[in-house]
Amino acid sequence: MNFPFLTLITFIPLLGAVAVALMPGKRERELKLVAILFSVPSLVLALVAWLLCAQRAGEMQLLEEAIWIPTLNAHYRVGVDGISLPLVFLTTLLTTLSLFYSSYTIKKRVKEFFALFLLLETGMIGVFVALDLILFYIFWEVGLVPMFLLIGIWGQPQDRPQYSAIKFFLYTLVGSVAMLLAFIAIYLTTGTWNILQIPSLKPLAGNPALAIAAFWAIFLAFAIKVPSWPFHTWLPDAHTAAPTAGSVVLAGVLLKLGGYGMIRILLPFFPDLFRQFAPWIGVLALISMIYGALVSMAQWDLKRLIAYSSVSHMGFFMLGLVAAAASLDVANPVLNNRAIALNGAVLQMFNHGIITGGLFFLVGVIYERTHTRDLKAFGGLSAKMPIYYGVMLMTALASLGLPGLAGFISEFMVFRGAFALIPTYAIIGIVAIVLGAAYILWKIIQHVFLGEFSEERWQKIFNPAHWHFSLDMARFEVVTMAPLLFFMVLVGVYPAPVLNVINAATTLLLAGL
Amino acid sequence: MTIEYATQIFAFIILTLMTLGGGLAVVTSRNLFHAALSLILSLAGAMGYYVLLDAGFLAVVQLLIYIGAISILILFSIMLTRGLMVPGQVQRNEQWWIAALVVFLTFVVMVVALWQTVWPIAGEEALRAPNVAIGQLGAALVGPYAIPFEVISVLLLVALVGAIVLAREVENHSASADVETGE
Amino acid sequence: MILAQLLVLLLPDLVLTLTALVVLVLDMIWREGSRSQRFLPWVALIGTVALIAVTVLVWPLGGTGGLPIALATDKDFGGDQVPMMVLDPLALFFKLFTALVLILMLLASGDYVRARIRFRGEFYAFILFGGLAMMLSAAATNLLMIYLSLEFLSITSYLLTGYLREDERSTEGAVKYFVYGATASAVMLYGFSLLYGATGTLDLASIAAVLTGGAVPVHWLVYPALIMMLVGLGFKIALVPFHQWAPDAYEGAPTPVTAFLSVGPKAAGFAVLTRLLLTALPNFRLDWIAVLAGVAIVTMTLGNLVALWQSNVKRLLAYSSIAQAGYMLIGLVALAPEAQSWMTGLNGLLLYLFAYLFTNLGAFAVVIAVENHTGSAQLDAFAGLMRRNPFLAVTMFLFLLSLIGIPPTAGFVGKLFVFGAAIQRQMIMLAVVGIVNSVISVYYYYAIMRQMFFSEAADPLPFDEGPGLRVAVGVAAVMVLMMALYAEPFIRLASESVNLLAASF
Amino acid sequence: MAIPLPWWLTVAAALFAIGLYGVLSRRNAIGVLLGIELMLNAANINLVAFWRYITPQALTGQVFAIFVIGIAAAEAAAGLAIIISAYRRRRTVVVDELDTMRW
Amino acid sequence: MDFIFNLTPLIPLFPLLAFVIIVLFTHRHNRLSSDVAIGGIALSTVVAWAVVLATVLSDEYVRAEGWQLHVPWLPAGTTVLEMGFAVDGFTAAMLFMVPFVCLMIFIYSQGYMKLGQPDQDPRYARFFAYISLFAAGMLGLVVARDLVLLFISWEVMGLCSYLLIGFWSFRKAESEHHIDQAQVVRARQAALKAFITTRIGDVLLFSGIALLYSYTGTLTFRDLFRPETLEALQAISLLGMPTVTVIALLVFGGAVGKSAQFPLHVWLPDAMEGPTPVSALIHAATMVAAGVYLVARTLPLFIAGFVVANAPALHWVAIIGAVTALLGATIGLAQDDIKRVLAYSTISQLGYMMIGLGLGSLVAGIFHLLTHAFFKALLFLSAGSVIHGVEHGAHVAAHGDHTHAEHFSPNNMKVMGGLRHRMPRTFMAYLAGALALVGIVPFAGFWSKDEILTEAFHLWRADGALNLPFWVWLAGTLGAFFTALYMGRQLGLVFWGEPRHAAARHAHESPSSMTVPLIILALFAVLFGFVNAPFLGSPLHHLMDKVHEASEVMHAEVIPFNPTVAGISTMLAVAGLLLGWSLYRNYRTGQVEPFQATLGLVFIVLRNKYYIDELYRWAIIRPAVWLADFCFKIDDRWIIDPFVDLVGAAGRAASDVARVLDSGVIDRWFVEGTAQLFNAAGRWLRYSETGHVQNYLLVVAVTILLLLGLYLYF
Repeated sequence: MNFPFLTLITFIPLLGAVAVALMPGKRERELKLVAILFSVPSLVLALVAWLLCAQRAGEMQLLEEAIWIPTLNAHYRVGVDGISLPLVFLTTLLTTLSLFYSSYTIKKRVKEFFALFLLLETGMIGVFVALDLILFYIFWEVGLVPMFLLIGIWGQPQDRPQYSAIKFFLYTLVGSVAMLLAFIAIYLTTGTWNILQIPSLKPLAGNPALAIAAFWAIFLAFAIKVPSWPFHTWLPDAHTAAPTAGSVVLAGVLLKLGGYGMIRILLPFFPDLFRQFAPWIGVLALISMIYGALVSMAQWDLKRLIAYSSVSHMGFFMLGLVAAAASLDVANPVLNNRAIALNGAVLQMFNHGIITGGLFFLVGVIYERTHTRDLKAFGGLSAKMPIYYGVMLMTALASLGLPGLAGFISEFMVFRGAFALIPTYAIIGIVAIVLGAAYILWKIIQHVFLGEFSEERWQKIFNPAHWHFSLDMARFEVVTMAPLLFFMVLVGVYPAPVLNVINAATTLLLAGL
Repeated sequence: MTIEYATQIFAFIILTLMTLGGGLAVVTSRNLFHAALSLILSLAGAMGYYVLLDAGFLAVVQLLIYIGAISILILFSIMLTRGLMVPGQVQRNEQWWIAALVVFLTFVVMVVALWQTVWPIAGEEALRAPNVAIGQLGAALVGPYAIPFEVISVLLLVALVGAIVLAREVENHSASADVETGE
Repeated sequence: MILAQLLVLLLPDLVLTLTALVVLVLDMIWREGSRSQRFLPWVALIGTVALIAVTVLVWPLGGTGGLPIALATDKDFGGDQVPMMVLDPLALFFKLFTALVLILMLLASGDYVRARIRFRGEFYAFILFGGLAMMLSAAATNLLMIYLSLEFLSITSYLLTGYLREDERSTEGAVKYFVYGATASAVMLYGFSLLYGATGTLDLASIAAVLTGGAVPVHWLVYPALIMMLVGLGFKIALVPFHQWAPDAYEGAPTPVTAFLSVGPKAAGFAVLTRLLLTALPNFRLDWIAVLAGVAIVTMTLGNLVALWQSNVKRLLAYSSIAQAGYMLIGLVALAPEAQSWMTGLNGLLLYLFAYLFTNLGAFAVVIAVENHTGSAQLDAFAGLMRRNPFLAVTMFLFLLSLIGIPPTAGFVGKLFVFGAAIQRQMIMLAVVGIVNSVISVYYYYAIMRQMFFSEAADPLPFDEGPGLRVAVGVAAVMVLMMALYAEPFIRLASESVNLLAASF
Repeated sequence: MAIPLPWWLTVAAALFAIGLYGVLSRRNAIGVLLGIELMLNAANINLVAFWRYITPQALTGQVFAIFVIGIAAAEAAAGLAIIISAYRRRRTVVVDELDTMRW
Repeated sequence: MDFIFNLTPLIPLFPLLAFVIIVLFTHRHNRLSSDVAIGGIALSTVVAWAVVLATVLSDEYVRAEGWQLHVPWLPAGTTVLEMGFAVDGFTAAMLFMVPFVCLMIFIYSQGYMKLGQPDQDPRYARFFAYISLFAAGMLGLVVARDLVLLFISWEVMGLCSYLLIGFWSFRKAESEHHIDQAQVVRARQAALKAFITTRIGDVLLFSGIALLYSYTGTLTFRDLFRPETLEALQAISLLGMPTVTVIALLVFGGAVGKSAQFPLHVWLPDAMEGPTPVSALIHAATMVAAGVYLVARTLPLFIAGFVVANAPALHWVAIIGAVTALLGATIGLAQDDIKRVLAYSTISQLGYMMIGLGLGSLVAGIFHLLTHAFFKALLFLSAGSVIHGVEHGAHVAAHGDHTHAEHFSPNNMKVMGGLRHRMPRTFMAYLAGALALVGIVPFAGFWSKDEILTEAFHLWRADGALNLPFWVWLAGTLGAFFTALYMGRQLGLVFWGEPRHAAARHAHESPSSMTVPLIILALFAVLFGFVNAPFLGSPLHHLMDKVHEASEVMHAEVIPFNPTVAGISTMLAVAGLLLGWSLYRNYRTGQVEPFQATLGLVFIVLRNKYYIDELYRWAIIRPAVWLADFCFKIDDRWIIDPFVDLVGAAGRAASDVARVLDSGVIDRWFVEGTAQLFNAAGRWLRYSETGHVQNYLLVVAVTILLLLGLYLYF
């Protein structure tokens, strides 16, 4: 495979960012067009890459390697396998949709917005494809900065965007610098940054204390990003403050960086430590699941509610991961408990990206019209906006894990694995599912769509002068949501296409541990 | 203990009284002018030391540059800035006693260290005959020490130019004339 | 050694001296305020470029091993005819370093000087002399030469700090700087004298020889000498607790001078400190590593903490540069000549210095630009910079990221190597403190980012920063990115510049 | 030699201490400068004493002392110039009063 | 014949297509949408009956092992989880009933939903979309080969139930006057209640499935019920029980939720807020029966657990069933809302089915399920017809005088009376349904209920002692009496006596689009019992007895008809019916109810449904909501706000940066604490920068002194 797929996928958006930055700021229409056009090739290539790799998704593919800093033995080394492929695709998809959506909704400082967004895409994709710790770290931080600005500049004024932005920045930075130290320590003992090679070299094997420190340092970085309780408090603020597209990518992709890191780095590097500490991490996962669900149940701000639901859903992911890591269960190879759990975890990331991304788009839909997210302000909208009702209902149901839609599959596999490997945790975790149904139906559906539609309340919040599209979901909004809905159904009804690649990779990964 | 020893010791005591006494006067006297004068006294003491240490040339340098140039410079600038030097005004700031304490302790510590050390004293005959002619010094300054010698000359140039630039009395209209202010 | 050779080895220094003198003379010829005066900086610039050229020219001579620079080698004078200077990789590195500092400064200071400074010819000359002093101090191998060159650098710095005679802050800063500096150097001199007494020589290598020979028990003296020298050098580098002059001097000085002060003396100090400790006092390693480790920790921490409360950008950057010096010191503390991983703390130190050079000068260049157009260096002067001048805002953002140490910027590489060395030497504590500090530092760097991107300007009119500044900032920004994305040559340069020292260590 | 080396050193140390005290306690900038001069002399006495007792054959100590004097001259010139310009601007040479820049 | 079986996937597919078509294309055309829906269900009815026919006619093999079709679905490690369709005798039995009842109700709805609604109300199309989706779910459940498809369909039905219960849960105030506001609120809450309550059951089932999958590696019924698999499950112990028992209980939990068994029965009565056809279809005939179907499907698990360690799984089914049967029947005595009475009756009848299964007899339970589906659907539809009659009457009356317009509910039996003259056809249908429900020979209900009781009786007699089957039989018999009692009361109140309200006086018969389905269903209510009548040789039994044969744990012998049991229950039924009827047929408005007069306080308890709702509200809902708020406060109030204040105070004093800092890191305790620490430290250290150079130098001197002293003393 000589064709540099991944390099192109990763860096075309960067070119786009530069191009947009160099264009005259007045020509907003062209700016938007160029930005979107630059995000499309990555999407297409990602899809092609997926199809190419679907066959042997187990091992790393589309590998590209070039010596980068010889003295440090650092390489430009990228590649994808079944774990990263869906996430790369997810990233490109959500970015393109976000850009498309934003081209209708972003009014101020357009040029900067689109440039930053493309830069952000490069950073995110880079993390998923990087196979060299330094490269990984660099992309990790590259993704951090644009999001910081997106939140700070385009956040809604009433949500203290600057505070949220710096909070997001600091939290992530705390984690990543700790991670950097750990990476250096690993490099100094193994002499390489190669993510694929390090596991076989048993990093820090000689120095248990340092190994444990490194483990927790790396875990901290990823747990903050995931985010796991108690490192989650940046998330509601960031999501609430960010502009719609920002929230979408934040929830859809940035949270996955942490999860991906845990699977790609933490688990293979320190399988034994992970097993040793799995009980504690499992407890964190459980708390995240239940606590997140409870807190969303108490929310009256639609966006905040969904933000907290992300905490809960990423808790599911962590539960699956913990289940896969908790045991060396080879007793019954037929059952593949660990593989199923890990599949569930990875798929949960993918699904959460699709679903919660969609939910944030839908929040944007109502917010753009009414400029409020207060659940008490709505009611009876299903009579006024039937299409919106339908789409939101479907997405919400997917989020609460209704069979036939995406969310269910991953939840099922996660719990399936958990029940086999860590039953106690699974039994406790079940509560989160009920709560999920509670906050989604009770808070979102009931308060927004059901009940009495009152014209005067609506007049208070909706000003036709500020909204130039149809009252019910406008065409561009439907177009934005359509692909997401498609994937919700596809994965929900026939998950094999996605799961095949994931499964191949996870089984290989687990076999390697 | 020969007579010359005795004179040496006597001279040392006298010079020490000059140097340290002058020094104390420098840092304590209420009148800055007197302080400057006692600096000269102290410097002279040091010069005497040099003589006693068989560094005649250095003593001359001390006399010419230090006493001759620097002290005078200082005296001038004192007179330049004398405008508000009302005599009898307090010359110590409020932290003087802490300073005194700290300095004294430092001195004690240093003395302990100095007396603890066993010095690599040179051999007897070397000590007896430190044959350093002025010619040698001159040769050294243009020989091995040529580079620092050049450098210090440049340094002096810079210092003097700088001193002029900063201290020169400027007539303000010309100042505002050729400075187009950026604000 | 015959004169011709000597001159060749001294070529860079001579070129710089010559340039400075030419500038002085031209300034006298072109009378004040004449049109031709504006060519002065270009003359200086040409000289500096020439400096780079000759540095590259003489590189082969000293690039591999140290080449002593001495006029006579005969033993007539009691065998103390050891060279004053040496042309070795470290010296060459700092010659290059100096040249870059000067170039960026000259580019950045044009408008500012034209607007605010009188006696421009002398100003440029002094800056060049400052550069000369830097080069000398980095090359000096003799206590006498070290003292001399450091004083040279100090005196030029005093003069430059007080250069705005009409500005009381400038003069006040100069007085403080002078008083503090003179005292510190006197203390250092006293330390030198003790060291001389203990070993009977001023040459660093010979000192090491005597001390390792251990003929006489003089440790009682070396340690006090070490401390007193540390005072002098700590003052130059602005290490806590010898840092307190820095904020006042930085705030008072003309901004281009501040930029120079925040890089030049620091670098010189580090050069001397490294050479001194590694060449003269290797077998007192344990003593000075202990002391410096402590100093590094307090330096980082205090610098960052106090910076949190600054509202003047120059002062803020002053504290930030104090903290940065703390990070660099880690490299010296954690030096590991035997390192397999290319992370010998020393090259970390040099890399960090290099990164810091571009980052800090770039940042100050932006400050200069803003000050030129708003007349203030307060935080709110940066409000809405993104709207007023995106180029400056973005580059400034880049510099701030580099100061924090976020990739892909030069600062990241520096931190990587410094902390890497610390971890390698199992000095986890040191690394962790450094990390925590770099997180704290975000708070106050964010204060600037916030102004630039999130707040609205009082007058949103866009402004143009002028060609000189544009080039300066642009070059700095490019280098900041280069050092991260194409780090190889820089790493090699840094490593080769210290491997001689490390080997002798 | 009649006087053992440590005596010289002690005197030098004392002078150094005195000078330092002057630097720390004098309110007048020029007074501070005087203190500094004392400290430099202390160092010089050290140098010469060491030269005399330890390396009498060489020139090192003396030459260093000569250079120190020269540097002291340059320093004094620059320093006094600064002080005077400050005095011009602020009508004072009292160090404590130069505190417009602080925290 | 196999080609017919290959059509099986179409059965759920047609309604699903109908759903998609309506949602995407025809949702703006009401009539068209309803036609599409009916067409879809009609097609699947045809196919389904063809399949039934094929099954009945085909050889033993098809009935026992069944026909299968499956696709790889979920790649899991080295294995793949498959999903597919299967048909056997049991399925056939269900396939006969489900699509047909659906069809009837669809047709009925086409008439029903138009009444009282403005044309072009989008709800109309939406309604048919929902019920089509529901039909797809139900049919998918029936033809499921494995628990995967079953669970998916299961949840889809749950969703539709939620949507349809909440069908009136929103309105545009200005346009939709035919919906009153109280109804909107009630519907909203009922829908949520239904979903959450069943959801609790669902997660239990979910856990059960997950456990099953993790212990056996498959979810296909056939593979699960292989003897070796069951033995393996019996062998492993989990939470002190054989795994199989744990799983069985979890699965039963799902059934309890879906089939509204005690203690999760509370949602079903409220579910009557939905349109009446929905009550008939989902909350009487099909969905609520899905729980029973599930238990029946997985019966081997229960029995296996029962067999190995006398573990309680099977017992619990019987006990819960019995309790529910009595509970529902008794509450039914005291309700005024005609539909709620039927709802409680449904609950108790479902209890009967559970009893049947709990006694280990597949056929008894399923037989009752089928008959009940027909007559209860019939009852609900007739009730709907009654209600509409009354509503129409109300409209007519409203033109006369407006006195009765307010606080009037057409569902309230107290306002009816004497309708047998106004609505004869409805009355006849209703009567047939009632008799079937009560269990009068030869109506359908008689045979099925009798079979259950006989089963219990038989098991009791088998070992004589007063064992569980005895109590179950007792409960069942009593339940039969109460059932008769409340049906008598209902008949009396609704159809006999004098109209107690103008509405009732002006009520009139419903259109034929509604009455025709009634009549058809009535026929089934009368005759369907014979499909398993003993004297005909229990054909249903022979269709189904091979179903769980493979698992080797089922006893499938036919229990002979027992006159004693039949006699007792019939006697009680007749007695109850007459008693209730006689007491209530002359009931007058305002007069205290006869039951209340006799039962007194007990009646109040019954009317308040044993206060179970209140109990839940206080014991579960309130605490949950409180906990949620508590956690939120932890995140928001208690941790953050105090610091907002604290830091805000600091911020006002502090410089620009400090303000950024303060507003920048307001957060949890530790972050907050450290930030405050840094801030304070910085602020304090900052004053070391006094601006007096001599202070600086003093610091230097002190440093020197300290370092030297340090050195001197080590």
